[in-house]
Amino acid sequence: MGERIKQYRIISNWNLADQVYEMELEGDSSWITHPGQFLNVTIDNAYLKRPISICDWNENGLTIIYKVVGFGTKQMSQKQPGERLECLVGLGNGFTPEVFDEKKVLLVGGGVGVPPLYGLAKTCLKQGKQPVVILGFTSEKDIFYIKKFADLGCDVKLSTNDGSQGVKGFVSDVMVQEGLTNLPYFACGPMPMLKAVWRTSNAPGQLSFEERMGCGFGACMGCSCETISGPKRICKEGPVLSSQEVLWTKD
Amino acid sequence: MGERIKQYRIISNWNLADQVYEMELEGDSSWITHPGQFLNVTIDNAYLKRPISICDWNENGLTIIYKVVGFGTKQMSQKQPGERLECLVGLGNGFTPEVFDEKKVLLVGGGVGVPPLYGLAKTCLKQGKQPVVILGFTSEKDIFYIKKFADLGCDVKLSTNDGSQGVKGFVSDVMVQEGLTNLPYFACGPMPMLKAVWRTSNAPGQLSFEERMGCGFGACMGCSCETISGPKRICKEGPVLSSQEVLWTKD
Amino acid sequence: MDERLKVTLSGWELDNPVIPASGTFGFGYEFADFYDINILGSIATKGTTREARFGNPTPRIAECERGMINAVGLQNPGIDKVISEEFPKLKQVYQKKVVANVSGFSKEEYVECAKKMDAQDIVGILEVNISCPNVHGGGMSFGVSPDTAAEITRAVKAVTTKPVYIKLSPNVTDIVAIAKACEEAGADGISMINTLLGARFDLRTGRPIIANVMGGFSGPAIKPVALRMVYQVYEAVKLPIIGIGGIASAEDVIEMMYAGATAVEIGAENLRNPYVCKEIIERLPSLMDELNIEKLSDIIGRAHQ
Amino acid sequence: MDERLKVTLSGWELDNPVIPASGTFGFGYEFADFYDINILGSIATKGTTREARFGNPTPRIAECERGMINAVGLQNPGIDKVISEEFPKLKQVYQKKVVANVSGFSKEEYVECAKKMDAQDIVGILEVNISCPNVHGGGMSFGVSPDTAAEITRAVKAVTTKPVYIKLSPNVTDIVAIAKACEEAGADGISMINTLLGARFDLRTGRPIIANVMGGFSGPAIKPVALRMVYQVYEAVKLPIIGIGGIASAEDVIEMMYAGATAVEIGAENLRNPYVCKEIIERLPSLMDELNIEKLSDIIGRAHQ
Ligand SMILES: Cc1cc2nc3c(=O)[nH]c(=O)nc-3n(C[C@H](O)[C@H](O)[C@H](O)COP(=O)(O)OP(=O)(O)OC[C@H]3O[C@@H](n4cnc5c(N)ncnc54)[C@H](O)[C@@H]3O)c2cc1C
Ligand SMILES: Cc1cc2nc3c(=O)[nH]c(=O)nc-3n(C[C@H](O)[C@H](O)[C@H](O)COP(=O)(O)OP(=O)(O)OC[C@H]3O[C@@H](n4cnc5c(N)ncnc54)[C@H](O)[C@@H]3O)c2cc1C
Ligand SMILES: Cc1cc2nc3c(=O)[nH]c(=O)nc-3n(C[C@H](O)[C@H](O)[C@H](O)COP(=O)(O)O)c2cc1C
Ligand SMILES: Cc1cc2nc3c(=O)[nH]c(=O)nc-3n(C[C@H](O)[C@H](O)[C@H](O)COP(=O)(O)O)c2cc1C
Ligand code: FES
Ligand code: FES
Repeated sequence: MGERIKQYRIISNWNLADQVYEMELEGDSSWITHPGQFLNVTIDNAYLKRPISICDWNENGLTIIYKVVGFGTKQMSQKQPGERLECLVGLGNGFTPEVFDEKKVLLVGGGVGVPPLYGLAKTCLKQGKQPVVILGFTSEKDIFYIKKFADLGCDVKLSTNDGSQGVKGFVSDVMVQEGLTNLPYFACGPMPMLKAVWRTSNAPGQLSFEERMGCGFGACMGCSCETISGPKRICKEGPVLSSQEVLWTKD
Repeated sequence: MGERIKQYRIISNWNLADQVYEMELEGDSSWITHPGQFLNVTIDNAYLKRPISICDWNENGLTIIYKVVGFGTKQMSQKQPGERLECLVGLGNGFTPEVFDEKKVLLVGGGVGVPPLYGLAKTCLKQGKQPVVILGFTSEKDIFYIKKFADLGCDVKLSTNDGSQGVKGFVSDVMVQEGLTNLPYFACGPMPMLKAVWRTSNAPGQLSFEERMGCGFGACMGCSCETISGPKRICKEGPVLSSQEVLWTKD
Repeated sequence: MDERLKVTLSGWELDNPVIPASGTFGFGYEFADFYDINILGSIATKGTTREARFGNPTPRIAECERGMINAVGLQNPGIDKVISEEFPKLKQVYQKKVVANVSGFSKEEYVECAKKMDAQDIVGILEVNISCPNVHGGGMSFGVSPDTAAEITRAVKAVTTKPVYIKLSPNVTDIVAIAKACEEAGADGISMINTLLGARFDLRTGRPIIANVMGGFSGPAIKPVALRMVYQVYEAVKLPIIGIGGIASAEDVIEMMYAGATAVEIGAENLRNPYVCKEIIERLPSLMDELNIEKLSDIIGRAHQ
Repeated sequence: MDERLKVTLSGWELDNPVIPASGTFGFGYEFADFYDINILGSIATKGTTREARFGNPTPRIAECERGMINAVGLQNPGIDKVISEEFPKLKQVYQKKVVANVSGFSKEEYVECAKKMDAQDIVGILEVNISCPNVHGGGMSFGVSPDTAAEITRAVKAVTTKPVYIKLSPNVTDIVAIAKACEEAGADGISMINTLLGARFDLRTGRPIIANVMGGFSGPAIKPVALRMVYQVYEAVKLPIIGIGGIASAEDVIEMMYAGATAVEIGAENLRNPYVCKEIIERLPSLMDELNIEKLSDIIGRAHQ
């Protein structure tokens, strides 16, 4: 077994929201240098591993949050505490809140883009920053982790697409309503959300991307995207890219 | 789960001789009508099942004996008591000692061809026959079940290729030495042994064949052999064929 | 029986699209030991030739990762016995029509087999295997060139009024050209794919596992190739396609129909799990609910929309 | 280093036959994070073209049973940057020669790439990919006809003194004819196989998973096809073969060498387990003991004996 393939012991694995699970893992976390990094989970009888972001970590282990969308995440949801989870670790660049001088920063997460923002919020607080957090979900049943962010001392705002809780609409609507369009931001969520946040904000920010991956560590070029400074691999030069690098247009 | 795919509980699984294991299974045995029938064992992460003969059975379950020769039998050898074994059952025709009027019959087994002869010996005894049993092994370390046959009350003779125990040579040498060439016989073992027995005997007999199998139940024609009465599927019209059907020549 | 599973092949309405593939279901009646085979959409019967054939020497089977190689070599009792013995046995346990698979080593052999099958009520579709890679029929098979494929199609069409489905070999550079040639020659449908040519070697001896060295490789491992070819052929021809290759679950049936298949055949998986066709038919309705599929016939070729 | 593992490709002695395959190991240095890459037999570098290429739109990856589809489409920084940036980075962590994989969309592009590679000391073998099925280069690839395969071979041979290995596509009717044409045109060796063309469709949407619909299918699932083709080509040509396709274990290396390979490349499996080449190299000696293999070079083509 290669040294970057690690065995974790599952401490807990429970249903947090509709189809969403939180799994606490005991094992090596010394490789984690930045929030927003990820690991790649081995799935029995599947050929490729499954990338999942680090939500939180301490010296004993780490926490991930995942949504059941197919074969691999289903298998993860069926694991019991005490069982092991094999992961390839040390993946991705992660968020770098330290590059911004501003004290007040905006964290925007949608659906299963929310988890990495939790570790990020903690890091921001450690750096003396004041995170404003906007969380967007499809509906009431999908919501998780609002209280966790509030307990950290973050200012938390909520939107749901159907208005079943919080503001009805999108996270970008909240940004406008609450006048948060000039804060340096960090965003993770589905592509349309990232684009909306990027369009809505007047400030620079960092965006965490997703792509179907072959390897997760930079070998296959499966996950590339084009940026202002040339092609980048989401798994290696990303998943976090600067808002100044994307090739989108503002309208 | 289809009804001919059965789950057995492993009662014991222990090393009987070099690379040879005996596994006791608890579960349905009502399908067994003749000694020499077989089942087809599901192997995790292997595409095809593995055919193994019934060695012995009673109303609570059955016993199999297998040699570790590759991926599937290795996996079987690593199973612990209490674990389950999935098998497709009801396979093969089996031996029919009742077709012979003679009281004295010869049972000849070589290596992992020995197991089905144990169930056959019991059946013969129930039918009031007197089985003479010749068991052939490569060497001392490969020997198993001699005492089991003796305990049934069979007359047991032994040969090893290297002479480390019993007669040095082949089972057919024993047949000649002991003057057993005129008894109706039942043979199971590697192809050269079956041929030698067939050539050596002047009596009719029944031979149990092996072939690489696709299905084990007659669907794929993977296991066919040519006989005097046309092609036969080893898994369906066999594995036991009458000595009068084979297309060999006596010299 | 669930109305939502019905599909139609050349005017013949099947209760569902699930058909065991030729060579993996014998003449059907062996499977009556396992379940009531009348639940099947149809049955593709064992490849039938003019004369009886024993096929290739054994070993004829090798295992692969998520698949297997077979080199059975068209073992069958010959068309006359198929008609006089096998079909009657099948009729005792099965009331529907079959997809009758025929093969040959010359145009004349195909024609003769087709003629005889034409007279059989039990035959719903004549499936013409121009691709079997197992048989040393003197060089390449009819299925590797558009010209010979078209020639066989025309010859068979001339002697039968049954719908003629040409079963294509995947071991070709340009399957679309072959499918098109069959369409132009009058084929009523395409069955695809037959097995890929493969080999395995024994770790201990170094020798080929299959006596004939090579054989037909099939099972879930080949599904991506089958899906690709069905997709390509659906784009290029207007004929209905029976999708074959690696299907092992209800999900696989749906995926193959997205690619362009109207019905499917299931091969190797029957050998590993004799209940697989039954399990798939039973699972389809609930899977359709999960995927918001109203009728199976709605999804044929959805990948092309 | 175990002397028993040594093999020789066109006069170049490799410490062992294990070479990561082009496109699955970048330019090598990424893997120095995982282990000392100097233990490898060699490294086949990422397919290089004359100009920089981004490749195909994403998604470019789909999972299959025991394999995957990629439609990366030859993303690379172009030959000049490969020489000025990638090779120097690699040299910092790797002291051996590489198998430099080049590709092109015209004869001229192949020739230019070959000329530039010819001047590089680090290049031990020039591997010419005439088969990449991912790229829409205006119709079929050079690799599907003996004539164009020979044409590229001759053109490349004319401008380099490095051993030239032609990398063949498996998506052809007659791979032997193509290998023979390359041999006659002066190739020094054959690398085979490249990926099979495959597709997958999304169960929920019915749409192709790969943006380009089709891509290159590889991994353990394709091994029986690769073994068969290596076996066939070994019978027909006298050139050394680098065997590629589905290799994932020391057992697979041995099996591929039995079929006729002198060395092997390992592709998709590096992506799923970045340590696989190291694990195989470490496992080979004890496996050879178990199988009574004295020297690996003894078993090349054993299946043909
Ligand atoms: C860097 C990164 C970090 C991620 N972090 C998280 C996380 O913290 N929590 C979480 O729930 N999910 C996360 N994802 C998405 C997660 O990887 C996929 O949901 C998962 O791989 C699906 O596996 P499956 O076997 O359940 O689904 P499959 O059966 O493989 O596919 C089902 C559906 O999932 C989607 N999918 C499949 N593979 C990927 C992939 N590699 N990337 C994105 N979508 C995919 C497709 O839409 C597909 O239709 C992350 C993805 C990336 C690239
Ligand atoms: C009707 C029948 C009854 C059998 N009964 C017994 C029994 O009671 N005890 C026992 O130990 N073995 C028995 N065998 C043989 C047993 O099926 C094989 O040893 C087993 O399938 C090997 O599986 P593996 O995964 O361990 O080996 P693999 O890794 O698949 O192959 C290793 C070697 O095993 C041999 N082998 C593989 N498959 C078969 C097969 N289907 N038939 C024969 N040899 C094969 C080959 O020589 C091969 O090289 C029987 C076979 C048949 C056909
Ligand atoms: C054991 C076996 C025998 C086969 N015999 C035939 C045959 O006689 N005629 C034919 O057209 N195809 C034959 N095939 C091919 C199958 O019908 C099918 O096209 C192929 O196996 C691909 O499907 P699969 O991946 O589901 O197995 C055979 C396949 C197997 C496995
Ligand atoms: C992600 C990926 C990228 C590839 N890129 C190239 C390439 O640039 N040039 C090339 O000749 N082959 C390329 N290949 C093909 C591999 O080198 C190899 O021939 C093929 O994948 C079969 O081997 P495998 O089954 O071990 O993967 C690529 C394969 C993969 C999986
Ligand atoms: S997933 Fe392989 S390079 Fe990013
Ligand atoms: S193994 Fe399939 S018919 Fe005997």
